Amino acid sequence: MIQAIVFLPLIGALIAGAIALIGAHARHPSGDTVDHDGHGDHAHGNDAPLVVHTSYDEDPQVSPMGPDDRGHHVLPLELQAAGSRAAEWITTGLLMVAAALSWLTLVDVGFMHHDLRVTLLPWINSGELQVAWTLRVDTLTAVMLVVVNTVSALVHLYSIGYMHDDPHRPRFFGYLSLFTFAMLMLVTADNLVQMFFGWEGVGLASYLLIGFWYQRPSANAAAIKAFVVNRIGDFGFLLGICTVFFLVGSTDFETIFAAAPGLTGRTIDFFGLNVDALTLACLLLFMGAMGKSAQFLLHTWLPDAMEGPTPVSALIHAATMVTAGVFMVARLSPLFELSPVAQNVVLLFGATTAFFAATVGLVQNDIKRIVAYSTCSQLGYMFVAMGTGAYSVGMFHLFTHAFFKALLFLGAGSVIHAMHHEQDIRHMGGLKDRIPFTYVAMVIGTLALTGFPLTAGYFSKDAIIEAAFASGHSVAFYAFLMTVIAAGLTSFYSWRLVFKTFHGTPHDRAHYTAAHESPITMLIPLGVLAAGSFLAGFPFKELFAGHGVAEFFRDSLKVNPQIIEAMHHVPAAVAYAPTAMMVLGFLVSWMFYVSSPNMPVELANRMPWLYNFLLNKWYFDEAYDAIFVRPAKRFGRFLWKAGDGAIIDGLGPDGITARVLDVTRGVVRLQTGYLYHYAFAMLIGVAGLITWFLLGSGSH
Amino acid sequence: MTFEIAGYQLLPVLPELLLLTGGMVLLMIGAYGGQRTTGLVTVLAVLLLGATGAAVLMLPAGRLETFGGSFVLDDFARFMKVLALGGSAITLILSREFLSEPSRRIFEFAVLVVLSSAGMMVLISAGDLIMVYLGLELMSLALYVVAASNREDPKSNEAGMKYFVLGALSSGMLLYGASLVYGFTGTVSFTGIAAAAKDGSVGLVFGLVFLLAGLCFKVSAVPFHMWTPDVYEGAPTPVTAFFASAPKVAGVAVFVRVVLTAFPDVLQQWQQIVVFVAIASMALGSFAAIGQKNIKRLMAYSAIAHIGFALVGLSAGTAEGAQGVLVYIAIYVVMTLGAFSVILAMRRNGQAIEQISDFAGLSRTNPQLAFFFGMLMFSLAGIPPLAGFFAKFYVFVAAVKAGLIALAVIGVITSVVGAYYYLAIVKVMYFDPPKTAVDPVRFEVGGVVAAAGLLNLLFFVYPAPLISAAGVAAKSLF
Amino acid sequence: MTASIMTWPILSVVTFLPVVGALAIYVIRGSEESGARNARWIALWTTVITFAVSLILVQRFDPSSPEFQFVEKAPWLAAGIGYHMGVDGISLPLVILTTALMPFCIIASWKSVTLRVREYMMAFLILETLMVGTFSALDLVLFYLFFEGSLIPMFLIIGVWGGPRRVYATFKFFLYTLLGSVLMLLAIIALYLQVGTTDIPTLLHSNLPRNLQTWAWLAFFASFAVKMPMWPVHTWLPDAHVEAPTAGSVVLAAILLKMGGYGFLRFSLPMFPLASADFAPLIFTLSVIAIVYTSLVALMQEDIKKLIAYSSVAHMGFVTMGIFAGTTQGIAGGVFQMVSHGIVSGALFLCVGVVYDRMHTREIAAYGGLVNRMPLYAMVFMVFTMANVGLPGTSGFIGEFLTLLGTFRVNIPTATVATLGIILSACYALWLYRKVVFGAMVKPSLASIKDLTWREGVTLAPLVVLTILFGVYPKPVLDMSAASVNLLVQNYASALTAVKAAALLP
Amino acid sequence: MTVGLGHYLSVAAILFTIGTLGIFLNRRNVIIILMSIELMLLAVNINLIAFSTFLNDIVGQVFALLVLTVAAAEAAIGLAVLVVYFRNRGSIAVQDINLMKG
Amino acid sequence: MTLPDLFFYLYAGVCIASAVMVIVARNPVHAVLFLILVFVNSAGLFMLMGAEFLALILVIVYVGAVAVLFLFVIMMLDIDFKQLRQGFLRYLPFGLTVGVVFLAELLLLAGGWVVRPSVAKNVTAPIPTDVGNTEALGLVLYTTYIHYFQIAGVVLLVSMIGAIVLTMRHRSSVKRQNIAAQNARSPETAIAVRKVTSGQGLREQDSAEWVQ
Repeated sequence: MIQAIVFLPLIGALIAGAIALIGAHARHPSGDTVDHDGHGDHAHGNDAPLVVHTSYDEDPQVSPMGPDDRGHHVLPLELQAAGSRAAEWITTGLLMVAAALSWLTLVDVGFMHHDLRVTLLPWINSGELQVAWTLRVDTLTAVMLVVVNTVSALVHLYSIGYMHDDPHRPRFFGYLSLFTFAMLMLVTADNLVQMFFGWEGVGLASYLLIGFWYQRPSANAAAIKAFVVNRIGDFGFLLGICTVFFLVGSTDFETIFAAAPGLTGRTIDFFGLNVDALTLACLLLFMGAMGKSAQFLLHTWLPDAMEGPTPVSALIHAATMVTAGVFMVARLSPLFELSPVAQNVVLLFGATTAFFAATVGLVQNDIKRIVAYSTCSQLGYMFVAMGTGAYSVGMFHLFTHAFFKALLFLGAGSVIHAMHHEQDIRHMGGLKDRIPFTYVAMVIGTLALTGFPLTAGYFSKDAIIEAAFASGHSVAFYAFLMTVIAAGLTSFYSWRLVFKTFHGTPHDRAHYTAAHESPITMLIPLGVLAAGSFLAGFPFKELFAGHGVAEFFRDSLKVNPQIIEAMHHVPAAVAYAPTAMMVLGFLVSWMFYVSSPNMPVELANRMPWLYNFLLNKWYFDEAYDAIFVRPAKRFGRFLWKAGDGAIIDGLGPDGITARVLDVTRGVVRLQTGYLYHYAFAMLIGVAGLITWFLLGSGSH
Repeated sequence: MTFEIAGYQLLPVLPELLLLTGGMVLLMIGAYGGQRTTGLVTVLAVLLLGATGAAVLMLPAGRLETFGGSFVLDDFARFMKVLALGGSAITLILSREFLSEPSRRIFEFAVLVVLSSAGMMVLISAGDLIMVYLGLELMSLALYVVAASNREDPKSNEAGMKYFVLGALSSGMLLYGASLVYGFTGTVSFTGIAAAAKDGSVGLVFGLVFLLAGLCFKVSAVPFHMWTPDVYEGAPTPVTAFFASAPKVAGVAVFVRVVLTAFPDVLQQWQQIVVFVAIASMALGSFAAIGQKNIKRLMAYSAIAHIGFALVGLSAGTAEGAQGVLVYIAIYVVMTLGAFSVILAMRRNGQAIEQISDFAGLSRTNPQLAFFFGMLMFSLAGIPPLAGFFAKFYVFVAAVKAGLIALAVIGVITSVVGAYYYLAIVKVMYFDPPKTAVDPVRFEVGGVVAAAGLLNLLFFVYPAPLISAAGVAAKSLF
Repeated sequence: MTASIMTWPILSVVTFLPVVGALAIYVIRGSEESGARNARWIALWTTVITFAVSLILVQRFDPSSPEFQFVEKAPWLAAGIGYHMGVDGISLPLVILTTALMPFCIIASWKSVTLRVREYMMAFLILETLMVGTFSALDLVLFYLFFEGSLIPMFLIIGVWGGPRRVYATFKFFLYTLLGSVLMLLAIIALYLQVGTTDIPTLLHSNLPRNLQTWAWLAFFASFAVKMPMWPVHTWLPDAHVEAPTAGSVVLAAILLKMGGYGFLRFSLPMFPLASADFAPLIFTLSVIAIVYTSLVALMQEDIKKLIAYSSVAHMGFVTMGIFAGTTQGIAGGVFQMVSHGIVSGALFLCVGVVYDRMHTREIAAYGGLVNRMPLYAMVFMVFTMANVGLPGTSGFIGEFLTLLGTFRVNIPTATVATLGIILSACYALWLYRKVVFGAMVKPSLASIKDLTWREGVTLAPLVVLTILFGVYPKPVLDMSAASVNLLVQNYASALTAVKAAALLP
Repeated sequence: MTVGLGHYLSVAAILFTIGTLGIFLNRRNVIIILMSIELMLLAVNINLIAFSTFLNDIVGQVFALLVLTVAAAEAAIGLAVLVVYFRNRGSIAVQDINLMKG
Repeated sequence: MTLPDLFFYLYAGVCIASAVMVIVARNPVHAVLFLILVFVNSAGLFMLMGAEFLALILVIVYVGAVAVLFLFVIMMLDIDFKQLRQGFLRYLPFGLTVGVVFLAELLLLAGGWVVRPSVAKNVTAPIPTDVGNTEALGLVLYTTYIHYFQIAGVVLLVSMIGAIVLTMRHRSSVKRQNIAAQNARSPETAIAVRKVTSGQGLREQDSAEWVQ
């Protein structure tokens, strides 16, 4: 069954990919058919609009980022890929099956305790390094399987509607399924290397999907940025694997976890520093998690990733991939548990991210970016849970968040769809009448996100805040403060989004009147996820954050009953703090955007530095550009021109050649052609030799 | 039948007698038959040289001596004689075209080459200083003449003039050295000198320096090399080919024999000289060749550099070293004859062409020629698997074994510098756009090109005969 | 015993078969056109047959034995210098890599080389012999013969069929590598005089004095470092690559560079273990500099081939680092990385060749939006770009990962800095891909560019398959080399411990 | 001071040096160079005869005799070359012998 | 100082002085004359050392033949001596310095030369005391050293051939006697009858035929 779950998406991806390739190849003749028969003319017929279109893309000033979500809508002549429909339904169908099987697996594993490890193939065998392709199914995995496959299946379905006029649908669905496969490999990994495979695999899929509209420079830039920033995280991940292998001699989880307790207190010489070995390993691994989960400092790629089609944002950049970091910490919880320092670092970063992303989210205007920052912030919450040792709680938030955040994104997509690819909320308004279904879905999602009681988010988020408080030490208290404040901010910007989009008066009349409710394939996922945003909370509360944790998760992650216990005994003030903040946020938002819409403008005018600081995302992009990107380029150019060109070649081959030629010129001048010079040379030769011997230097 | 004169066995000098007698017969044929016999005399001279070579090989094995030890026929002499005779014969074959022009029909050319070869044989077998001098002069006088033999060409005259003056100067030095050695040891025979010269006192060392200066001139080692480029350029091309092959063999032979058999106990002294000369030759030859535009001149500098490499082997002063020198010179002769036959083959509209730039695009106009020349160039540069590599390999083995590491390092580095100009020729032939086609290659020249090219190309397949022959020859000196 | 399996000198056949093909091309004449056609077909068949025969090697190879197999011996140059051939787990993958890539090189030149086709094909066939010979020679002099001999055909290939600055590039290539290897020749001589033979198996078992080890190591290093090429003697490589014809670049990147790595594995590490241990920090330093430095330089390149060439230098940095880590993973990773890089960089150069044949420029700025007209090409290029980046699931990952893992156990700072390479490689590779393939089809010159032809597809498809296959299932290569690598590691370790013990002994 | 071997050798050395100097200091006339060569060979002969006398060995004189013979032959060749050269170039100035260099 | 010593200094002094004059004389004819002086004085030195035969040979062959040959060539070549006078002094200092050092080293060696006692036993052919110098030479030259003699003969042969090859010219303008052709002439071939058109005279080609 697990093989089916994992490999059905791969099969779908391959089929869709094949369809895409065959279709594309059919439309673009190969060099074999260079003759200009009818086919060639047809090809030229294709080219004309292409050129027209791209002159528009060439100029970044003209090319507006905001209004156009679709790279291809100006290409009326671009044909739909043949077999699009087949590709859509095959991939979606396979994903549905996989999703259904995943739920069965969750029941099977979570409740029936049928943990499973299936070894498929040997992979890397070298000396003591023995890595195999193995599928590991325990509760943690099963939860992830459910999340991944469910959301993925829904997104597939949604995309059928959302992408219906895109000419490259087979490719899109291929990418989606490929991503799902990689994600499944990640969550079913039984060793660090295979996890890394999935880790990078989802990175690849993310790269491909962000850059799906490859004609848009901004999409390409965002795709590369996502990949590279993730790679920075992977730098840590890879070194973490190395460290673990160095310490344990294996990358298998079981072996690592078994050996880990014996490693406490061991140190490693790391660049001259004596570092606690486990701390080092955990921190390096956490660096990977930071990259993937867009934590503070490595978060910059996530908002830019919104260049991808909206379903992608929902699937990858909200529900699944970005939570891989959280999953990884949970998976490695037996390790993190042994390193309090690492735990505190996790806590610190999680809390900071939660706060930081929430502040930035306050002022953004792009509907998807707001949701993206909110994702970032929520991921911070999850890490806070991980840092406190309440791993299952973090997983709970992951679980619930998948539903409501996917819902929000898909809802946003629906809005965008309705608005003909308008993404700026300042141009929206009053849409609740035009697209009521979407409105309802968005409100449900917002409620869940802000932690409205009884929604899924309420349970998981409050649990995290309680866990932070219950941990008791200073870092945890910082985390508590941050998360509470962030809860208020979350509420504010979430409602701001809803109000500006659906309430008030339309700002763009043309779009407004043309707005229409999305097709059924898009609405079904919205409905399902809306339901999930309620149902994922309460029924699972005990399993994730209550007394059923140990029973449910067993060995799949480290369960700390004392922290779960302590959570339930926090003061009432603490327990109600997030809810209070949520209400506060809602009220302020209402005041700002419904009752007196002038206030935010005034506020922004009063404190322009703060506004700009937030609007520009704390100037992280600019800082990175100035600190890393441009110096690296300058340095690269310097190394190329000065290092390779002037120094190495100048002193090396070219310089030596020049010197040789100088010597040659000198030597050739000696050969004057005059007899007496030749005779003189001979005399000097003899005289020199006899002088050498006479002075005794030669004869000893 | 006893075969002797004044109590001396004549058997060991049979080849020389054959050659001299034959040479005189040829002279008679030419004198009576006039210049139209030039072709015939040349062919006969080739046959004569071949027969002499065969005679050398057919003599009884082992070390033969006569004339009271002043004539020695050992394996070393056999090896070198065959090589020198081969070089002379090939040169004559190559010069047929040169001699076929009406104005240049001089049958004496062949006779002079034969007599010069006789001088070389004497030189190679010399067992005392007088024989060295006589052999050297017999060889050189003929060379001076053939260098100037293209009487209408001012360059040829100048070449003859320069060669003669400097050659005479070098003979003077050699003689002065010989006289000092004679005065120091009281004898001119190598065995006697070896017995007397047990230490490197000043008188002997002075004599050695002058003696070696004279010998260095003959092999064109720096700083006694100055004649080489001008003479190579000025002399008619077949003559240059001759200069580059047979006399070099004889020069190296006598060099090796003198230092190894006459001065084995003053190795320390002559080793310094040879090391200095070797380094200077390798360096100057390699550097100066880069600046050349005339192919013959370039080959002259290349010859200087190659002698430097050969002397690296000699400087070891061991049997391995001698073997290295022998292997080197044998392979070098093949390479250089091949190269010169290509140069001879390069004619455009009947005009010989000598500028390197004239080789442009030869690979298009005459691929075979270009291929062989290219391979010869790579071989001269010492790139494996071509024969030139093995030549270098053996001398460096000897040098390293003798502890002359620095010399070996300098040697290999200069060989890289040297590779540059060989590559430059390949570049001209293969990379540059072609000029108009060259004339068809004459049969015999083409044959020599192919033979030398194949020998050079396929040497690595079965190197044992040459290597072992050189080994045996080298051992006979010790 | 291995000798009994052998009824015919299979290794020599593999080695010299291409020369027979070259001779056939030489002998068979015809008009300009038919001669060219014959040359192409003969070359293709020769390489294919050679590959087929080399597969017999794989089939008969006993991966559990670390010894040399298919050994052939014959007297040759002198006592102690013989004709001695054989392969073990380290050389066999490289032999197969060579024979496997050659048909692709021939096919890649099918249409793009129209000038002096016969000579071109002959040069390639002779080059194949020399390359296979290099990897299977078991005598130092014989090795040197093949090693150096390969310069000649490569010199001609770059010089005759190369780009506008070919003369500079090919001279630089030739003289640079020659300078490195003549020093090695001296070291070979020194070894010969010390041990009395140049037989590699014998030398491997002779404990050389430390002093000699040091000098010989340095001399061998001079040769292999240039060939590899390691920083700072790498500058010939970008120039040579840029100017070489497509197939020339493929051979250069895929096989010729591996000679350096092979040399380190075959000679430096096992013959001079003490010197290797002494100099390992040097190698580590140079390797990480190579990885970071050349990656940064690659980032700024304007020429596709130059960028890939610089990335090759960086990847070779992983190989040297892994080899001199002296651990099982490091060395196995080094071997694997060589094979993988052979496939991937070869394929990348083939990809460049595809567009070069159409547009006759290698400037990155001249391209853009190829995906619009060349979807298949874009897909293939993407696979190799990702393999170049070292994405898990492609063969590029396995090598990098193993070398890092192996090095980390020995030297953590080195491994850490080297890991920066995975970030930088992503930067330049994706940047290249974006500039060339992605984007809109703006440039009018590209408007009628065609997708892969059937022939190009056939060339690239097997490489795509291999790249992914070895990424997912690298076992064949790893197993093939495992026994030999283990033996190498054991000997290396025991040599070092022996010295340590002796040092402690007072 | 009685005249001994050293004196003769010194005369020879001086003559030899003069001969050598004559070759490279003279820029005017090739014939002078030929004469200088004769001086050098004469010096050698004095050396040989001196050694022969003082060693009481006839070989030195035989050597000298042969040197004389060969030197004469050499002179003949030298003059022949000179004549040919002059015919072609109309000059025997040493500085004019400079067609080839480099 | 004995008389032979006196003569030594005389001969040596004149010899060296003349040698210097040979290389510095402006006029080559003078140089040859000084060369003759050198030869004659050297012959004196030879005499002093007891090599009478060689002394005589030197006078007869060198003065009588070689030096005269030089003179002959100088006379034959029509050389403009005025042109040959420049450029002597430019490199003189450096050249002289090297020359002086060279000479000093040689003198250092030669002046202090002593025959080593061990050398005597090396001597191969002691000078016979019972016969004259000429006979003594003759005794060995045609027996023990016959090979040298023969080779010297070949050397002379080569120089002869060489001199002829280089200098003998077959100029087409020079008319040579062909005895065989003369003897083969018959009246038929010697006389040709031509019909000469009156008033036109003998045409050129007709006369050309005659000349042949």
